[in-house]
Amino acid sequence: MTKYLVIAALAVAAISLGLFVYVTGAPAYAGTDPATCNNCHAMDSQYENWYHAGHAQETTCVECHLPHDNPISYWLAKGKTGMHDVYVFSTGQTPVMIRAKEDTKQTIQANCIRCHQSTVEDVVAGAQPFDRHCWDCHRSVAHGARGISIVPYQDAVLYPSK
Amino acid sequence: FLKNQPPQSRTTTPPIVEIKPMEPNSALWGQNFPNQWSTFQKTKDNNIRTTYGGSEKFSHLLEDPRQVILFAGYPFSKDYNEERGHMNTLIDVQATKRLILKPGDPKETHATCYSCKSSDNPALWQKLGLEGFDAMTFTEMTPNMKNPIGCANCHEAGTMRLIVTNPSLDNALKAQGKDWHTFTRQEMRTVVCANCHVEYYMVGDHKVLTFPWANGTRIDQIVDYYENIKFSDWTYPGTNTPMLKAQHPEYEMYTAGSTHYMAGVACADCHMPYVKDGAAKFSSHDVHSPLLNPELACGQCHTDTDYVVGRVKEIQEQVFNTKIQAEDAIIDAITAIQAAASNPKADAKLLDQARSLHRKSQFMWDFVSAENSMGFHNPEYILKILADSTNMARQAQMLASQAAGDPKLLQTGIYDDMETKPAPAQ
Amino acid sequence: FLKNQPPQSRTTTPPIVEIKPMEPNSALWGQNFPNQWSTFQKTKDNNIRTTYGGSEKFSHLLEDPRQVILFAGYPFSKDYNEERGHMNTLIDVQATKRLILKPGDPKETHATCYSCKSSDNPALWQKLGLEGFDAMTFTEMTPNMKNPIGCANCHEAGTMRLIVTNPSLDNALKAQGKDWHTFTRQEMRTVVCANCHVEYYMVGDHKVLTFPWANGTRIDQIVDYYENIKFSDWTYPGTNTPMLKAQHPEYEMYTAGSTHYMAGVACADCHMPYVKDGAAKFSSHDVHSPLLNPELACGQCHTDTDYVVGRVKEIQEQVFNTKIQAEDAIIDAITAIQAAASNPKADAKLLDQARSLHRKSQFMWDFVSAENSMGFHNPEYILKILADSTNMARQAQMLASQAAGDPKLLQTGIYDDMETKPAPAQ
Ligand code: HEC
Ligand code: HEC
Ligand code: HEC
Ligand code: HEC
Ligand code: HEC
Ligand code: HEC
Ligand code: HEC
Ligand code: HEC
Ligand code: HEC
Ligand code: HEC
Ligand code: HEC
Ligand code: HEC
Ligand code: HEC
Ligand code: HEC
Ligand SMILES: [Ca+2]
Ligand SMILES: [Ca+2]
Repeated sequence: MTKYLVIAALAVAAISLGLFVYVTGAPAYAGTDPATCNNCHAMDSQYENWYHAGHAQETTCVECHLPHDNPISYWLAKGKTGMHDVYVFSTGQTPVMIRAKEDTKQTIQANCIRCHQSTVEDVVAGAQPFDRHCWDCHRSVAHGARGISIVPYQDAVLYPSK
Repeated sequence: FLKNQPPQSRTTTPPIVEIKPMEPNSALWGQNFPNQWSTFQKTKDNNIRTTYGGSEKFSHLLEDPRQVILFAGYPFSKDYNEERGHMNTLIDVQATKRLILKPGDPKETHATCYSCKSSDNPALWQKLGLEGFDAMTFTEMTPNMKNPIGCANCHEAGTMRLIVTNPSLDNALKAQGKDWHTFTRQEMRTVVCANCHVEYYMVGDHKVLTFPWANGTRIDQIVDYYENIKFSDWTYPGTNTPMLKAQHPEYEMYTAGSTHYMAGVACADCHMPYVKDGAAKFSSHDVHSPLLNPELACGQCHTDTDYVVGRVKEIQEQVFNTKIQAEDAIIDAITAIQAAASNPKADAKLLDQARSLHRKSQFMWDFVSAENSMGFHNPEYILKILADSTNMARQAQMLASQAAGDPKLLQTGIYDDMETKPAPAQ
Repeated sequence: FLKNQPPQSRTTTPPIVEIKPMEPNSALWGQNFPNQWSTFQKTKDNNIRTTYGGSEKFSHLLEDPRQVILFAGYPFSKDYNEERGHMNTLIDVQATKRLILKPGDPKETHATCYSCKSSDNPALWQKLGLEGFDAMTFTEMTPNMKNPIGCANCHEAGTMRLIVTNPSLDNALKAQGKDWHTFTRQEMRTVVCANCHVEYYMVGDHKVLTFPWANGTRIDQIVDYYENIKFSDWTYPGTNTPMLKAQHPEYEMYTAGSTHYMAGVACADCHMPYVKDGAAKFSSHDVHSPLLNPELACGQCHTDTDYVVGRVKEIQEQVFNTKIQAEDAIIDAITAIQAAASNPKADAKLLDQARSLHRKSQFMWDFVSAENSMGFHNPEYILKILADSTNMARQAQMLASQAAGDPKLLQTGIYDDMETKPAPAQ
């Protein structure tokens, strides 16, 4: 049973990957260059804020937003989210406020810990699960101030004042 | 497909039609800026109500009959409604029963009441001057009032920059040694609202519109200001208290060290959030309660919109309850002072002290009640004002009882004990 | 960057020494966890003062002599100091003049006062049971008190998970139908403080430590609780009011819908921020005012630390001023009730109503005053409580005057008029 599921999953992955590459017509999307994400102005503010936050030097979008435990899940996720983004965008369904989905948050959290293990393992370890997001506290670490920003994210163009 | 995206439209260029300075007709401006114009027009028909605000024109007097008592002897006891969107200004100002239009009546309403209601004003102020405008009666001015609020109330034609259009605001800032021309863009996103959303009074026979800001815009500074010039709006029946009426002090309240103001947030950030039209982004000119579109109004800064909206609910409930307590205390005080005043043997000096506390206490309550965010604009400041107001009202009642030497005047909970609650005056 | 990190101190594996359950000696735990132990020891010598808090043991009675009047007839009028770090508990509890150690004195202090002062307690509670522990006198218990607060008050040996160690907290949660074993890790980062930073009272001759939470932990629910069981801590001299004393209700205040609590922030986030030893992070166990290290305590969540610290200043000032006003009102009321009570002709029923308002009003004020953040933990809630407290105090004074039929009892500003302010009682 599970065998078929795996095959099915791989099939889906293959198709979606293919579709993704085809639709966007940009092999660039197979890459990791943040500028590629920013081709899409839906990603403007995240790009802007990432660019000015602490991680820009060291860390690309996919370092946080795609799983890095093994290549399969990496490419599966890249195909899935990539397809999703392109679909939503090109069909004009871009939501009022873009928010990270729950599984996205899990992916991100895993990546925070992946890179910062030596820093956080003592506090993440413990008899009870570590049940909060790193960015509950590090609210400005990835995309500029979070929950406390005094500059609306989405209008770097119209609203450069602060 | 990324290539065939609509180009990022720069809303400020190029103008299709030339707009002459202070053009009253917003539709003309609208040809250059269709997005702003179409959203602006929505302010006409909004009618959704929120718990304490929103755009439905309900009566505050029916909602809370205590206010009929508190405004007794003043037109606000006849008619006082929830405010609506910017395009309803003329309809609403002309419909209110607060107007006194009988020609020759010494109290006849002046054109001053049109000051914040029409885009025709900037041109008229230039032509007639502030005093000339206000000297006219309401009825005389009516024919000139062809447009409700419009672009010309906030923008400079051509550059489209935000400007101070109300001469009274210009004067009030000057009185504080400030010059709005030096303000930053972010500051103007708040100051432009101060053209209207402020406490005001009228000076002299010509009823010249003036903001009481010479000492500053904090509540104690405004109270001092009125004390020094011994101004009063009306005399309270039976108590003979010289009263003060407060009006929509959103600007004074918000800028008094509120969380958001201190954090550099402007009125327009919450009430005119940026919205997308395809690729274009522009400020929504459909100005109304942010609780009707919190994802846009708050979501740009707060990732958890439900959390912050929940906070608003808690803050407003707490302020509402405290406000009602202040009203009950003031009504108790009024009843006591009336009794003492009708007692010939009452000590005049103590009675005057009671009146002076009644005056201050009710103005401070009104400063919160007439403010339209039910506390959200500055919760801590507002709760402190209500605490002081209630404390003063209780002391006013004590003084009245001392003046009359009669402890029976110390009865409390008078409003709750009323069999039938008062209806709006005729 | 990631490679050349200093070696990591692994707190989880492997323990250098085995810690037996409820081990009172923190130094032993410290061998496994040197970082936590070394920061914990700093709580001994902290002595920096902040505007309203900090770690200097100043006298609240000298700072604000009004409290000498408010606590008249109760040990708190003799000695009431600012609290210090966790390692000073035994020194401070044994030094306070509030203790009554005369053997056989019916009021002799019980061991209950040690409940929140020592890491020896968990073992003792297990051995003696809660009632057995509290039944002993303070003097009898003293020889068992070898350690101040320590690891065993918050942690389970071995797993190091946060646990409820105080049986009274366990009971109080059960009374609300809650089981702390089901709480999440983030919840425990707040609940663990509730082992001690809570309002409490003592039940029966054995003085059993109890938290008044059966109806809930909001102020009105706690007031109801005490009303129903007609509990009182002492009787106020001259007024004969059955009084209630409030104690450090940090937990109740903070969790009553405060901004931070609603946002999922825990006590430990601000009071035990992570600090780094090389690259490794651990929780600072040097628990004190976050205003002494705001960069760590607030800085990760609030990018603009100066802004938030400035807000604290404003919030605390406003709460402080409002608190003093409540004290003045209560003192005025007390004076009036005393006069009325000494008047044989006074109406007993009205007088009792006055007393009941005095009782509530002062408890509500004390709930704010005994809370240690000077309002910051929950500004709006706290200002509302003070508004109610002042309102009640004024009404208490009015009732006293009505009872005595004497308006002269309505004098206000009595404390300010005092020539010499009261000094701490002997
Ligand atoms: C074709 C335009 C486009 C490109 C290119 C694009 N995005 Fe997006 N992205 C979108 C849109 C539209 C959404 C909103 C989807 C939604 O909320 O359902 C979105 C949502 C997201 C989200 C939040 C929703 C979620 O999945 O949790 C993340 C994270 C994200 N994108 C990351 C990226 C990264 C990383 C890249 C580059 C590898 C990228 N995007 C490239 C358009 C794009
Ligand atoms: C690909 C590896 C990687 C990932 C994934 C990553 N980081 Fe980092 N992080 C780094 C590096 C490298 C630095 C040092 C950058 C610098 O100091 O300029 C850094 C710096 C930081 C800092 C200190 C500097 C600052 O900006 O405040 C914090 C805090 C931090 N990261 C938290 C996080 C959190 C939270 C996440 C997940 C949301 C995360 N990191 C994800 C590699 C990573
Ligand atoms: C250091 C880790 C890190 C990097 C690098 C990073 N992100 Fe994120 N991303 C996050 C975190 C954390 C969130 C916030 C999730 C939340 O708040 O719920 C987030 C959220 C988002 C969202 C959801 C919308 C929002 O703003 O919450 C989008 C879209 C997004 N990121 C896109 C990008 C793009 C595009 C890049 C590269 C330019 C990028 N991210 C780089 C960690 C990162
Ligand atoms: C941080 C966001 C925020 C800022 C900044 C702000 N407001 Fe508000 N405003 C609100 C909220 C929330 C309400 C409550 C709406 C309700 O109760 O439905 C409100 C209510 C109002 C109302 C009544 C709206 C109604 O529903 O009737 C007016 C008028 C108003 N604000 C004007 C202003 C002015 C003028 C300024 C600047 C001096 C300002 N606001 C700044 C959020 C804000
Ligand atoms: C020219 C005067 C003037 C200016 C300038 C002005 N307002 Fe108003 N505003 C009014 C009047 C008058 C009303 C009430 C209209 C009515 O009820 O007929 C009003 C109503 C409102 C309402 C209530 C709308 C509703 O649906 O309940 C909000 C919110 C508001 N204004 C916010 C603002 C903000 C924010 C600014 C600045 C960006 C601003 N106003 C600038 C005069 C003005
Ligand atoms: C300094 C500007 C200003 C002046 C002068 C002014 N108003 Fe207003 N008016 C406002 C604002 C702002 C609102 C919306 C906020 C509110 O209703 O509290 C408003 C709302 C109103 C409303 C609708 C809500 C209600 O109260 O029923 C009426 C009617 C009204 N005004 C009548 C008048 C009259 C009559 C006068 C003269 C006595 C007057 N206004 C003078 C600014 C002003
Ligand atoms: C109540 C005040 C007010 C009125 C009336 C008003 N505006 Fe605005 N307008 C603003 C504010 C505030 C901004 C934001 C300016 C900034 O961010 O610098 C703005 C911005 C704009 C912009 C700049 C682009 C954008 O959307 O941010 C344009 C164009 C504009 N308004 C056109 C108009 C037109 C056309 C009208 C009449 C239909 C109008 N405005 C009426 C307050 C007003
Ligand atoms: C332009 C940015 C911005 C906008 C828009 C904004 N806020 Fe805030 N908000 C802030 C900042 C900055 C703070 C200060 C607290 C902090 O530093 O985290 C804050 C704090 C708050 C708080 C906590 C303070 C308190 O009293 O509990 C609440 C609640 C809140 N905002 C609600 C709202 C609501 C509701 C809206 C929309 C009507 C809104 N905010 C719009 C930036 C913003
Ligand atoms: C959002 C941050 C924050 C949270 C969460 C918080 N506090 Fe505080 N706490 C403060 C600040 C700020 C002060 C004021 C310190 C001062 O005045 O010097 C304070 C003061 C105190 C004090 C007095 C400290 C002194 O200087 O004497 C105690 C005790 C205390 N808090 C305990 C708690 C407890 C117990 C909890 C959880 C129930 C808690 N706090 C939650 C920020 C916080
Ligand atoms: C076992 C009882 C107990 C527990 C558990 C406890 N405290 Fe305390 N705490 C005290 C006592 C007692 C004092 C006063 C010590 C003194 O003054 O001698 C105190 C003092 C403090 C102070 C004031 C320190 C200073 O320097 O002024 C702070 C802040 C504080 N505690 C916060 C917390 C926080 C946060 C927690 C939970 C993480 C906590 N406490 C858990 C009993 C406890
Ligand atoms: C439920 C836990 C608890 C109990 C029971 C308790 N305390 Fe405390 N005690 C605390 C906490 C928490 C603090 C620190 C906060 C404060 O001082 O308000 C403290 C502080 C103190 C202090 C130092 C500050 C001051 O007030 O001078 C003394 C002394 C003290 N307690 C004595 C006593 C005495 C005597 C008793 C018995 C009547 C007692 N405690 C019972 C928790 C408790
Ligand atoms: C309760 C708040 C909180 C949470 C949750 C939290 N951190 Fe931190 N973190 C801090 C504080 C405070 C510091 C500052 C320590 C210092 O500088 O001494 C810090 C420091 C760091 C640093 C070092 C930054 C530097 O400047 O070198 C990194 C990296 C980091 N955290 C990553 C994470 C990761 C990854 C997570 C999630 C597993 C996380 N944090 C969760 C509060 C938090
Ligand atoms: C006042 C309560 C309190 C006391 C006393 C206390 N701790 Fe903790 N400790 C905490 C809290 C809260 C945490 C954070 C737990 C979490 O995040 O799940 C913690 C976390 C820890 C951790 C996990 C790693 C870390 O730093 O987050 C260790 C190890 C630890 N404490 C050791 C000790 C030792 C050793 C002592 C005695 C010297 C001690 N603790 C005393 C409250 C306390
Ligand atoms: C774990 C994260 C976290 C920590 C630590 C934290 N805060 Fe906050 N703070 C928040 C959140 C979330 C809000 C709610 C508003 C928002 O969403 O930005 C907030 C709001 C505030 C506000 C605005 C509310 C108001 O009443 O004005 C102030 C001020 C504030 N915090 C001060 C502090 C101070 C001072 C400290 C340190 C003693 C602190 N905070 C620690 C997360 C935190
Ligand atoms: Ca309205
Ligand atoms: Ca202290």
